[in-house]
Amino acid sequence: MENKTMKLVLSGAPHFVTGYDIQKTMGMVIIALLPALAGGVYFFGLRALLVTAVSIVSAVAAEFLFRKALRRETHVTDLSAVVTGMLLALILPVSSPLWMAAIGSAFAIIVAKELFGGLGGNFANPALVGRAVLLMSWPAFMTRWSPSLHAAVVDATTTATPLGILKLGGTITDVMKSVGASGKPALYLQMFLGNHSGSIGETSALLLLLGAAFLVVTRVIDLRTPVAMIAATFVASWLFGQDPTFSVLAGGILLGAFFMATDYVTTPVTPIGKWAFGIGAGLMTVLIRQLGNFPEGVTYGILLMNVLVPYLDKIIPRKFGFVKPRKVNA
Amino acid sequence: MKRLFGVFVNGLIIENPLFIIMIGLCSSMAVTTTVANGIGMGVALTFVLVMSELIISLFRNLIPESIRMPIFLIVIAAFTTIMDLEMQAYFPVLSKSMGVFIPLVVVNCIVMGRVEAFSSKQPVADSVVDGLGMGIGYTWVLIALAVVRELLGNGTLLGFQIMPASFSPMIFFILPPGGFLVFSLWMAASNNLRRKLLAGKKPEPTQDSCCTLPENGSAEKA
Amino acid sequence: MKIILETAIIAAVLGLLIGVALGFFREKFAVPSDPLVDKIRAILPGANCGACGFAGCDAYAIAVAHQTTTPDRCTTGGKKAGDQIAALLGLTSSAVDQIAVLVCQGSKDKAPLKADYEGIQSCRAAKITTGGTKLCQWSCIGLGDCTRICPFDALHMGDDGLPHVDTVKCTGCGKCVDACPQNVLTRVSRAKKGAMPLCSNRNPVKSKVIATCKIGCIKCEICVKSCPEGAIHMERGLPVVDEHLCTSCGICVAKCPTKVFKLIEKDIVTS
Amino acid sequence: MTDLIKIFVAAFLINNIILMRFIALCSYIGMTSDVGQSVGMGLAVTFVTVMASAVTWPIYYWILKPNGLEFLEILVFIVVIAALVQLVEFYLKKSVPTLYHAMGIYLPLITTNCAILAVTFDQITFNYNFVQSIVFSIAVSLGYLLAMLLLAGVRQRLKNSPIPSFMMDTPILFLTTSIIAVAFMGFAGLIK
Amino acid sequence: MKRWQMIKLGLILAVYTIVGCVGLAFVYNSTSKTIAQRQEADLQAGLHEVFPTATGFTPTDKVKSPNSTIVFDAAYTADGPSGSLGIAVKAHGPSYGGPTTLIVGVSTDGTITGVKVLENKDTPGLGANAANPKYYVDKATKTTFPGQFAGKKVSDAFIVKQDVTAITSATITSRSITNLVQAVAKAASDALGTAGSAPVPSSPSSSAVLPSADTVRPSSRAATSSVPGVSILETLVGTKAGTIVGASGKATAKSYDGDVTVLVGVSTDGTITGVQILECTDSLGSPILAPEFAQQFVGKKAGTPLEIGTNIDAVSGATLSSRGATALVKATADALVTALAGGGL
Amino acid sequence: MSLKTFRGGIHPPEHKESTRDLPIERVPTPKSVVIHLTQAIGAQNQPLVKVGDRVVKGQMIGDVQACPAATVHASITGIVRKIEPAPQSNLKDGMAVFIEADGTDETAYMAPLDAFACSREEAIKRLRDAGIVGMGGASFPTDVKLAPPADKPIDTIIANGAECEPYLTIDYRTMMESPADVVEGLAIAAHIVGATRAIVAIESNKADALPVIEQQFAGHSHGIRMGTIIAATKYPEGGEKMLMKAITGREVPSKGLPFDIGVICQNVGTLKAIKEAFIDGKPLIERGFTVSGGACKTPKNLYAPIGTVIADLIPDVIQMSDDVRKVIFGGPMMGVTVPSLQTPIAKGTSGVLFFTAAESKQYEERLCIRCGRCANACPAQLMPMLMNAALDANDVNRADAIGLVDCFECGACSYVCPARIPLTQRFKLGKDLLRNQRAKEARHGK
Repeated sequence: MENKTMKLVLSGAPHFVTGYDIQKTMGMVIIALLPALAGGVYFFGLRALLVTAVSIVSAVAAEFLFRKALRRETHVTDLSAVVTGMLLALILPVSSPLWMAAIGSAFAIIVAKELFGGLGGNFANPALVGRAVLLMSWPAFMTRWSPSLHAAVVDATTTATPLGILKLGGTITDVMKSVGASGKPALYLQMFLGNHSGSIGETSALLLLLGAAFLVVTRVIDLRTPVAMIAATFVASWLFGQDPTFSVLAGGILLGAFFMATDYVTTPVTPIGKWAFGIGAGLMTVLIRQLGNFPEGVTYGILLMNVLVPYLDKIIPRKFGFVKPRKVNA
Repeated sequence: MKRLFGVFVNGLIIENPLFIIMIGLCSSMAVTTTVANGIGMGVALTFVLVMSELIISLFRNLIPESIRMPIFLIVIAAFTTIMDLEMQAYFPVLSKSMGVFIPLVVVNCIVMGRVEAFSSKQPVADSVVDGLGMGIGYTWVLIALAVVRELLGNGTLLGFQIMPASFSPMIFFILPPGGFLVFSLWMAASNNLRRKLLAGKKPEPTQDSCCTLPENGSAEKA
Repeated sequence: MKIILETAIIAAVLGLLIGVALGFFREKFAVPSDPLVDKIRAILPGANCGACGFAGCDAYAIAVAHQTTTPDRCTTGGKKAGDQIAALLGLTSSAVDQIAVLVCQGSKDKAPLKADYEGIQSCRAAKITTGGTKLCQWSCIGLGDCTRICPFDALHMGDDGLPHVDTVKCTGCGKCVDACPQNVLTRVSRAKKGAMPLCSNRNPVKSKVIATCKIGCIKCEICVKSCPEGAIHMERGLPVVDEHLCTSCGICVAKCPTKVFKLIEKDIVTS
Repeated sequence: MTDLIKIFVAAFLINNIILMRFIALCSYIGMTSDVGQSVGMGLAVTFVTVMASAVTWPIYYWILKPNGLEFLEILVFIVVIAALVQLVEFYLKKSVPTLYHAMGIYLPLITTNCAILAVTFDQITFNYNFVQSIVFSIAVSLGYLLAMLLLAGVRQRLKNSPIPSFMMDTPILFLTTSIIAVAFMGFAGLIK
Repeated sequence: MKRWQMIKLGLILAVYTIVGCVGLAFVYNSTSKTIAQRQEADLQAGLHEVFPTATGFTPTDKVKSPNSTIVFDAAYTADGPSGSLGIAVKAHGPSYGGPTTLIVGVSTDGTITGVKVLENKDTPGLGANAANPKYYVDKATKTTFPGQFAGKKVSDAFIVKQDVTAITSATITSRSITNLVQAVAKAASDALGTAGSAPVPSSPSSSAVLPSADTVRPSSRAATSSVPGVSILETLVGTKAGTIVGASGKATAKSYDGDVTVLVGVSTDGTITGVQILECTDSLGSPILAPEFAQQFVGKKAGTPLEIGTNIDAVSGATLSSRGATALVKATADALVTALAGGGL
Repeated sequence: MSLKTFRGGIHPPEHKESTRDLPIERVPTPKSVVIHLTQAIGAQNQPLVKVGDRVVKGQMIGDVQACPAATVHASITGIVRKIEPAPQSNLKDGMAVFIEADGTDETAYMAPLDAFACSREEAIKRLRDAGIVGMGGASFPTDVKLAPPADKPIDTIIANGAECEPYLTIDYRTMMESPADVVEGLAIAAHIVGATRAIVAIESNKADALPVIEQQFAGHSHGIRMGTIIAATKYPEGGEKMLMKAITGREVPSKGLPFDIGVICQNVGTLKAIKEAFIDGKPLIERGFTVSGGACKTPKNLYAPIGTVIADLIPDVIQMSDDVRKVIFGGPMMGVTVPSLQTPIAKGTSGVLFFTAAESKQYEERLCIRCGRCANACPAQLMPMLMNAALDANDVNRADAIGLVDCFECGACSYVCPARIPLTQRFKLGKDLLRNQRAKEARHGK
């Protein structure tokens, strides 16, 4: 009958989809990371760009080759590997050897993501796993900080990050000296602008907030987790007797809160879970900063919460029309 | 003879305690930071395993069913202690670096499992060969793990510098997470290989392991 | 020498104490147990390793005895133990000698698709969203729900778009029968003999059947008329064979114009 | 008090018995396919560990050590623990069946659980007094429970992951454990 | 019948146990000697390493551990051809991954003759390099981490990254071993009677903190602090020409993980005239004993906030101890001012 | 001021511009119709006629065997040619009556009935005899819906003119062209259930229909308090539960029905049919629907007799382009695809859409990246990604605990999913599996 000429298709409703897909989401994240990357190049020189490029290329190549070897469909065009490579580079020191950046992102992609089945199958943030492994493997390279090219003072202490100075027993005053700030407001300004030593992309709060604002406006990320994480860091560091504003501006809190604690795959989907995730990550970060071995705890804070996500996802919000089951009188 | 060889190969590969049966995992990751430790642990376990299987097999008809477990444990614990003392006396460095894992051989599932499953029902010769097969099967896996970890994590093998001086060892591999990772990947490799073999020539390997079955059945009836 | 004496004393006290205590407790707190569980437990190696996912060999033995799990999960005992337990259970279980049979022959070339189906590649999904994929609404949908659920790897989709039962591997567990949304899978005893109609189309209109499937039952009732034993009658639009009367003469198989009939012992249960 | 807290945190998180010390892996892999199961197993281990710790400490310090019989440590400990576990199991099965079904069914698994024996050896090695030993044993076994729960949680998620076939089952579990252990490295140095 | 069954089980088990245990006892008998010999040999080798010239070692019990976390396993006087050379102590104390065992030798003149790390369980490849004879903190001179302590005076500061070179990426290990060495060496030199002039003023003069007073006498009524945990050990009144010019107090309180003791002088107008940090038993607290730290307080008004990071700088490497000491100084000064104002002195 | 709405929902492109201003045309009486005997949710009907009988337009040809069900009537006058299974727009081939027109235009309508004078039972019976079902798509028998249990008083009735599905404009046209019928029907329905308040709810993009409706209140409200409300333009605003939440702020309890909160919702098309059933005595034998879609060259709104086969309207009434790939009965979000154009218009057919190959492109399904867009879009406040994960792991019970049965398959989650997971279809599948499992448990329980 007319079937033969027409060849109709049967499918389930709805017969309509939005044009918004994974590639576009990842594209948004990449755009949002560009200011921070640009900041890294400005503060630490062109080598920052080189490290990032190597990391991205290695991540994409690792994903492509691994999936080819497994004879699976390659999905590099969804840009998720680019995001992983970029995020990893942004949390490395600018002086990282290029081979280390390459190993780190290949490791992140293959071990933390592809062996679990690729994007969506992993339970821990690949970039953070990559960084944690690099930190374990080559702590010397991973803690060799370069001063900002535009730092007001250049002396020996500037090679430590602000948090590093505190960890080595220094005080806020020492930090001020290291960035050439005369008082707390000046220190905050320097920290906010990002004119101090640190990982490539983590130093400038301003540029990170710019990117984050873009993601919030385009509804790519949910504000719950970052707000909870930053607030938890603020309160906890205040309780520990630290300068809370400084604690939030220093280190990777902002980068972690807006770009890693909001990673879709490895964070909770439930609203309460998101709050809990942020608070937990913030608390763990401060705990590690204060008591642990490392000057910075964002990586581990978020990774530890990643592991808890399956439980956080069990806190399901109220359904439409949900009525509390009435107790049956015995 | 052929039968004994079958029993030996069974433990070595076909029912390899670590990769296939997956018991006695604890020590396999803890002590494999260096090849020397791996060999030491393997030899230690093989000793305890062979001796325990020998003794249990010898006395298998003199063990009352209801206190079977405590008696097995006594035998195993005795040999573990002997091995521990000897190690302390003659290999103090090795003994120290393996720490609590030497006494823990006593609860290693391989020993307990083989004693229960095999030597309490099998003749002496078979038991000893089974112990040897299982022990060596355990040891080679330890060495395989340790080679990767020591080489990548420290740049050495058996303490000798292997990697060029420009190589920065990836310390991750000798830390606990690295242990888990290396084991996981080795196991994946072994699974993959085994699956390919199985796919290649039907279920022959399992058939092989069945060649010990008939007597086993009769032993049980007895 | 002193140390040896001390050792001996402590050992004696310890051994005696524990032995007596164990004997005493076993006696005092004895709980009657299921003999089948005990038999299974005896086959299991007793390493209590937990690799089977149960809390020790006892727990696993109970689960197997109550048939809440399969007997092949003991990794320590290996295939050997699994086979022994299966043999033990086989004596008491009747499900083993059955085999799954597909009651539809609507392969790709015989039963045309009504349109292209897109979406979740599952028979049940296709059925609930589009009412199946073929013109015949009773036919096998051919998206392989049964092959995926089979725990024994006994069902495979053939090139003809129909699942084929591996009669060696099939244990007759019935999982596929439950999973099939079209109810075109059924179980027959391996020992069963006789003719069996392999069609599920209940459309009473002959022309409609012909239009939808070349190998469907067209309700001509030639089989009913031709059966020398009178073993065949129609029930809700499909022929039904009385297995007690059927002599496997093969007349219906030969006479059926659309080749709906097959002999179980010849064409279905083959090894 | 602070020393007890330090002992607790160190044994619970920093030197987590599974993630950092590779002890008790068999049951860790075997018993985490279901969260309820992990909790039952974890609690049973806690119970037996504390009991074993409380029993072996006096045996070592009051019987073995005064007589110079430290070398009998392994044999005596394992036999005493095995017997104890069996006695408790008999007792629970008959007298407190509800508890037995919640926890007791895991008891046979525990006799050969390395964690318990490791705790009894460690408390001797670390020179802990009785109270410290008890705290230590609680911390270790809760650390065991924690690691079990974490893996059990992630395992539920892994059911949705299209894991490459060669990584299926145990390899992916160890890989997961590896990453959990990476995260736990963050606890390093929390107690100095 | 049943009872007999039980006893029979017990007897069988007892037989197995006895056979097993007695067998073990025999093995133990034969190996224990070897083990003891080997341990002795190791110890001797270690001792000789720290005192290469010694002819023999005699056990001594003179050396006492300063605190409970560090355990002194054994101590020996090193005998040279002409009398005692010094003391060698084998001790173990906490490090990052577990106890670290080491031998420290101190010569009679308060110089460390050598340090040997016997056992260290810290991170392999990083912290564990402390015990690695091939890991050099100074590649040019092939100095190992423990090797750098040889020749150091007991009275030195022992501050990692200042006068002690750290192991790369293992600051915590470096610090804990350094502290261990310092504590052991100090105990040893104390036992030797040389009491190297540690930066602790050995006899604090109360008048030093009250420079304006000519005489200092004990107060009739002791000052008390309202701050919990602060105990004022003694209260003194400083007079000049008979009039009270100020008061000083010695006070102690818990700090980070130990105690800190300070001596504070306050003039009648509430100005801090002098501060001495007398003792600090914090594990990393010794740097605050430096007079520069105490000097910062002079001239500050009691009653005003004294805070690390704002008007008082912490001593690098000892932030927490600095904070503790500062709080104590403030509490003591406040208490003295209150006492002076109350006229009860 | 924000418009009344509910939480969640999506904003798909509307595509209404091509038909919204076109008056509803009445198609010429077709030569034959295929009338399925069962066209409402519920039990199977039995035929009242035999092959060869002559039937008259309006004559009842299928009667209810069990409740709930709706009667069916001949939509043209002619001879019954055959009664056999035929393809139907609700997936399954159902038993249908084939009527061949004899060219006469005889009718057999019922006598008019004054809804305000007759008893409630009579009114309900009239609804049943007229075979009226919900015309928004669900096809629930209206006589059942308007007869709630006595212990559930109804205070509000809502005329659902939201029409949130893209493409469809038939409800809008109905309101514009027959506002009096709609208001009259609303008054009748309100009177039957005893509601004191009647509200006409419209999405903001159709606000121009409001004054047209309001003008009719004076003449047709029969003393019932009437009003209009504009709700935000958002899919699925027209979902019954969503509209009630938006208009009254009341939430239909999970697993409950609308009358639990004292509200009843009726599609405007249904209201028109109610009016016709009472005032004109005309059963539901004709319905309006929108014809549209990228492959439709002649988008329009049509009135056609129930049972008109789409193929018969081509090419005289509807013309298609050559690249048509998908034919949808209903809206693009919840409608069903049909395998052939031999499918007849049913009582629940609100639109017939023709999609081109490009419009019916199937995207590759990826793993869930847990972005949470589905949860934001879900009007039932569910967690689709978690339900999907549970179903993926074959854990139907877990999915049920998260709220599988509360899903009403609006398709919003599938629409927004960046990983292109067919969530809605999967939930339908899950519900089916759940039903299966429950049935099995019940069997084993016995």
